[in-house]
Amino acid sequence: MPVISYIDAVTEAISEEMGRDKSVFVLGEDVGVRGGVFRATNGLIDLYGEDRVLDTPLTESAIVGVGIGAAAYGLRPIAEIQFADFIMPAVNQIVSEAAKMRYRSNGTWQCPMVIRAPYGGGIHGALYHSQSVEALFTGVPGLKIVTPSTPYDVKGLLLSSIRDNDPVLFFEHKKLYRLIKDEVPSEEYTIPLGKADVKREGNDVTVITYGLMVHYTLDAAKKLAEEGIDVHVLDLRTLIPLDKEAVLEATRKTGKVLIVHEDNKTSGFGAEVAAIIAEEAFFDLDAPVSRLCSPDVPSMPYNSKLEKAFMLNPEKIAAAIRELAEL
Amino acid sequence: MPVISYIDAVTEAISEEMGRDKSVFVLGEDVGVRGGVFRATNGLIDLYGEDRVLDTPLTESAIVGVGIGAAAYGLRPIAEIQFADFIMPAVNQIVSEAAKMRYRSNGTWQCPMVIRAPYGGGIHGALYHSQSVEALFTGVPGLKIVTPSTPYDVKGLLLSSIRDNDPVLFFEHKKLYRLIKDEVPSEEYTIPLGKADVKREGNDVTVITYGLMVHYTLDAAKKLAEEGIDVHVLDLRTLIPLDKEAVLEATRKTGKVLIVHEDNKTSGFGAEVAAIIAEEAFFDLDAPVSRLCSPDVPSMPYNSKLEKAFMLNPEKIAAAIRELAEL
Amino acid sequence: MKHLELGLTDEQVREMYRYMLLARKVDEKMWLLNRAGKLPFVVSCQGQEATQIGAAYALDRQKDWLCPYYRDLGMVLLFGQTARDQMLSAFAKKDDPNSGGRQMPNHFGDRRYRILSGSSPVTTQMLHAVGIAYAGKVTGEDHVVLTSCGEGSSNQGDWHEALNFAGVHDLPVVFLVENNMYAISVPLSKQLAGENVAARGQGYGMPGIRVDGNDVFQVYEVMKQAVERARKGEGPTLIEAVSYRLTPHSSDDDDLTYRTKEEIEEAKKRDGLFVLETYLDEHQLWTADEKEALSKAIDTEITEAIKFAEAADHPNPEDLSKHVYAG
Amino acid sequence: MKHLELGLTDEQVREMYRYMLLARKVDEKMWLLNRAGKLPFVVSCQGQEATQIGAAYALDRQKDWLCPYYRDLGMVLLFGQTARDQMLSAFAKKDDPNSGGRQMPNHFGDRRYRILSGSSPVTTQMLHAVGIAYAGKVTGEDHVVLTSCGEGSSNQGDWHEALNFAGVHDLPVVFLVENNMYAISVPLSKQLAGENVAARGQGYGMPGIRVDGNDVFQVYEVMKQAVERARKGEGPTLIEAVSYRLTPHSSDDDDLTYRTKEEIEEAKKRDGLFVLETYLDEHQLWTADEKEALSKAIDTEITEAIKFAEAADHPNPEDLSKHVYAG
Ligand SMILES: Cc1ncc(C[n+]2csc(CCOP(=O)(O)OP(=O)(O)O)c2C)c(N)n1
Ligand SMILES: Cc1ncc(C[n+]2csc(CCOP(=O)(O)OP(=O)(O)O)c2C)c(N)n1
Ligand SMILES: [Mg+2]
Ligand SMILES: [Mg+2]
Repeated sequence: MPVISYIDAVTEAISEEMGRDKSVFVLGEDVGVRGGVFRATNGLIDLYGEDRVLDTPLTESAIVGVGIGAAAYGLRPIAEIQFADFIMPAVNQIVSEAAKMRYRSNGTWQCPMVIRAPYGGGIHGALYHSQSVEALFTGVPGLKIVTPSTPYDVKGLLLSSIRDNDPVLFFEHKKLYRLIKDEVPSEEYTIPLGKADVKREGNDVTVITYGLMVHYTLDAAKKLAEEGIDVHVLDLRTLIPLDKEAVLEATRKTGKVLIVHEDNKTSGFGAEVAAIIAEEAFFDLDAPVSRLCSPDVPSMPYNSKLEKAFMLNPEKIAAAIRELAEL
Repeated sequence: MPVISYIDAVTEAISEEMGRDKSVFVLGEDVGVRGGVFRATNGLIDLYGEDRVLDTPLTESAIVGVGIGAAAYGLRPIAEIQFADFIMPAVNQIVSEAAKMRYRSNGTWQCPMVIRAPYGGGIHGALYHSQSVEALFTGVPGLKIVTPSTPYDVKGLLLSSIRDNDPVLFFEHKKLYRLIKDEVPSEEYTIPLGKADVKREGNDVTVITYGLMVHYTLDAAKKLAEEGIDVHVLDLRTLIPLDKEAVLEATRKTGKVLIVHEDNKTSGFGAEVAAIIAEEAFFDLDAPVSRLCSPDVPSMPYNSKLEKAFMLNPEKIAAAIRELAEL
Repeated sequence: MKHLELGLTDEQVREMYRYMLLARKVDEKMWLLNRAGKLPFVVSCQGQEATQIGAAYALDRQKDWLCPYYRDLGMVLLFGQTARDQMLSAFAKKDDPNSGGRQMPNHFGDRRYRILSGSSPVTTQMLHAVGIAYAGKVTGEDHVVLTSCGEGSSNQGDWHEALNFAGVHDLPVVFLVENNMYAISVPLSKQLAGENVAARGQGYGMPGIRVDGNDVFQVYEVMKQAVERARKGEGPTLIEAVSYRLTPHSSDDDDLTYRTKEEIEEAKKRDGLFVLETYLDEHQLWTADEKEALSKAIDTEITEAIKFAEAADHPNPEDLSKHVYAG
Repeated sequence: MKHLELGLTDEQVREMYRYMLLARKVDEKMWLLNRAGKLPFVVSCQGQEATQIGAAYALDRQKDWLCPYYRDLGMVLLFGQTARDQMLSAFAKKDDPNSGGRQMPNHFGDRRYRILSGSSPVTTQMLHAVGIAYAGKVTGEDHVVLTSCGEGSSNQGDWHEALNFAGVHDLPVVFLVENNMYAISVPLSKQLAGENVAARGQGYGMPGIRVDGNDVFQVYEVMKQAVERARKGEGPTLIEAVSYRLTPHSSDDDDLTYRTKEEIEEAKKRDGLFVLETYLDEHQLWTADEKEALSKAIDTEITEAIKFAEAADHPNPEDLSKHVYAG
């Protein structure tokens, strides 16, 4: 099987689906001739032409709003927001329009659209090129939210997202783009939205996480295994719909849960996961439901020492797991 | 002491503060000659003139963005968003700018600004005049978020908010505007942001809530008292900063916690409260941390039967408390 | 005669009048029902019927699209909705074709007639219109999209982004701004720098044309040219039609707090419905009997529509959670 | 001679050149440091110095305000920042006056010189400028605010809202659009309908003026008039200064993927720095020695700035959580 990078999996999924389905098209800033500032749409304009790989004006609300109109008409737009931080001007179109189109029309209109956005930090992006913005949207019914951690998951989940009949926010961790390579089938395959994945089986402590933190947690787990602590790692993969069964099962497995995310703690998505566990798996718990997250500051600074202080890493995660294991 | 309505407390607080401090001014749609569509700024233009009670163009991003500039300069703008649902076009200015101004400038600039917005439903407002939007902002460090439930709290918290040196989102429940009257001192007084309030002492079950649901919970508690269930009611009053000590203390009081809010459940602010309890008061709990919230749909419909089905009410709250009490 | 110069038959002029009158009478009846306590909310088209019918009449009702706003009752009736549809919507009944009783009245959306579902936050629909136009370009259809909003709404960011996007890609959209002199209580002079929307066209590389919105023929004429340009791939047009809002903003408004009776009476003299009626009279395009019969037929239609809608089923509260997502 | 006609002394012209050269050389040095692996990120002013100095020179540097964008190195140097400040910022050191090392370089903000802190999301600052201007109106100050952005950014919703707001209230703001022909990879023709930003002024009831941004005197002349109008309360002005971005978008960009070497070489012939140098030569406004000395002095200044900044302290990681809120 070919071994490809996380970002190549993005490109491959889009390209395959554009080849298969004429209603799919891409729009965003610099996605055409330049192939995206991260190069996620590299080469697509040559394959599919500039009408289907559209360089838009610098206007996020328009990128999403035009996408909504095209989706309602019957196409399947894939909108790129250049950095997740710049999704903010499009929040009205996403929350008031895309998320509510089906509900408000009593099911007569729909909005089958993917909004891709590179998020996350650790790449010297400073305050506005590093944010995790998923929590802004997890409380908005009508949206689906996907946060893959591996190239294999990227391809399968992106194909599902494009084929989904609801608006999907597809958040790609930009530090993973070229960090992680994986065996990825060149044929098409889909991974259903709403299915979490056990990335490591273990018996002592359960870690529930997603995105870059999956890898940091697996690193931590490897180290802890040497200390005799056996870590169970659940990768949520899609936040909405949440795989509640998988969360509860992973909780029952060890009775001790640590939720890890790069987003800041207060009202991060970990709160919802913790709340579900506290409500529905309370009697299976042997210890408090813990969260390890970034600090509650408005995003990570540019200075590398400050950035490092902000970011979680395998050591910090290992320490938190250790603490829980010892309880 | 004068008995005044919730909305009169808003007007009184603004008017007093404008009289006391020339740097305070009001801006928003229809706030001037019309005195606001809910009449919260009624009469202010006559007292303070049209420069300090400014009818803006129909542009929420500008209302907030212009406010930010004026606040950075040294004024204290009070921006009105006509309905909380229409805060969405201003999200970029609130999240990227107001919330981060102090942090990104290493403390050299600030944004002392209040953004008032009527929120909540049960008033035939349908999808876009009924939403609870607080959860969109509780995860954004740099913002403070206030959700008062009584006229007394409105006045004291609004005065604190105007005097605060950080951006404050001040959410007023529009159904409470004329529903609730209260004794409110005509002198000035402040209630510190970040202090919850026990609205009823009780020993069996703790309810943690805010806004309109405080009143519905108190109604439920009255009924349950007759059944011998003694309910403890904590009104958060400000969501950010959260009064964590009060939450933990209220939890310890009964060992059984129900969190109630009008916002939908998934990733509502109740998730954060539940997560804190599950992490920091785990060993004080006698039962799962429960949440009673609106269903996960994109807001309440116009049709009154559907609206009723959506909204919580004292009966639904009483039922949930009863269930917890019996555990 | 003007209408012959424009290529309109006598029959067509009578049809235009019929729809204008239907819109007016449906609207008037809703106010009565509101004042009688039967409808919680009304928002009107009164004063803007000539604009709406003049504009929509220039479209191909078999293939063109509408992204209207809440006052565009005239347009949606011309496109196929009926008095009965309006009453089902006003009474929020299950068979309301717009939303099944979920949205407020006048939140139009009807797949049968290619009317895209709209929301309350103003101006979002301009971008959807651009998206539908773009979809036509990609799929090789030659439909034209008419989208409209108030002059106050033309100051929103989305408006700018929509016109620019359509201008860059020469898309078949007509942007109609219905200038009725007020945004709720805010008069033109406080909304719009320059007090002239049409002047903005140039900045988007498109014609910007100001017409008397009370003159159905003037509106039809410029609209027809705009539709021809659009259909030929020559790009979008901005039309500003100036009229007057004859009613309060909505049933929740009291317009005498910000404008005078005299001003309204003065405007009524230029009421487009009255202007066309006079034209028909003066050019003897109908007999007194025909005129009378038309009026009566409409009254009957509306009376029956009300009876039908009052008796119709409410939506089922158990369907509250339907249509959040597909399937 | 042009400069005398404009009331500029020889000395002032040399001062203008000095700041343009300083900006250019600081910028060039940053690229070298980037290519040497010492700076993670650079974004340039090169090609726009004439615009920036011509514009800022017309302001009162003792009381006027700047809300600049990331290319405005020339402006902030003229207003008081030094080469050392820039290097402290580029190296993200503790004493970086813009952000204490928290933001990327060129995210200017300096209370000493009335430069409001800026962010990465484009165009938000236009509204802040309007707010500062409005604050001056309310408090009776007669400051003027200069705010700027790229031509791509002039398509954002906030841009529209800002110009309209300032136009409605005749506020003392000058909106400068630095048209450098590209928004990252997207050429003018795909960004802007009409390819002319200045034409938009009319739609906001203000003059819209297009000038050659490579001609420091032309920019100064229209800016001076704009500042006079603003100071007299006659309202805002829109200025579009056309030049060319001589570097890639940033150090992360590869501009040869979307434009040719030839095009860049052609543009270099019109480089505003070169144009002014030629003017000084031709009119013998300096001796060869003076010219040489100026260049050397700047080189020394920059070399020392780099040495200083490299040796300077990093921010303290323990301060990561400072300045989220006041106090
Ligand atoms: C984004 C947003 N902000 C505020 C409102 C509340 N609102 C509804 S209609 C209206 C005024 C609209 O004025 P205009 O665009 O001129 O249209 P008109 O009602 O006069 O036809 C306002 C402020 C809204 N619906 N959406
Ligand atoms: C809201 C937002 N979207 C996207 C970006 C990413 N971005 C940074 S600069 C830029 C292009 C800006 O072009 P222009 O306005 O012409 O300014 P220039 O860089 O050419 O001076 C883009 C797309 C951003 N910073 N902010
Ligand atoms: Mg209007
Ligand atoms: Mg540019």
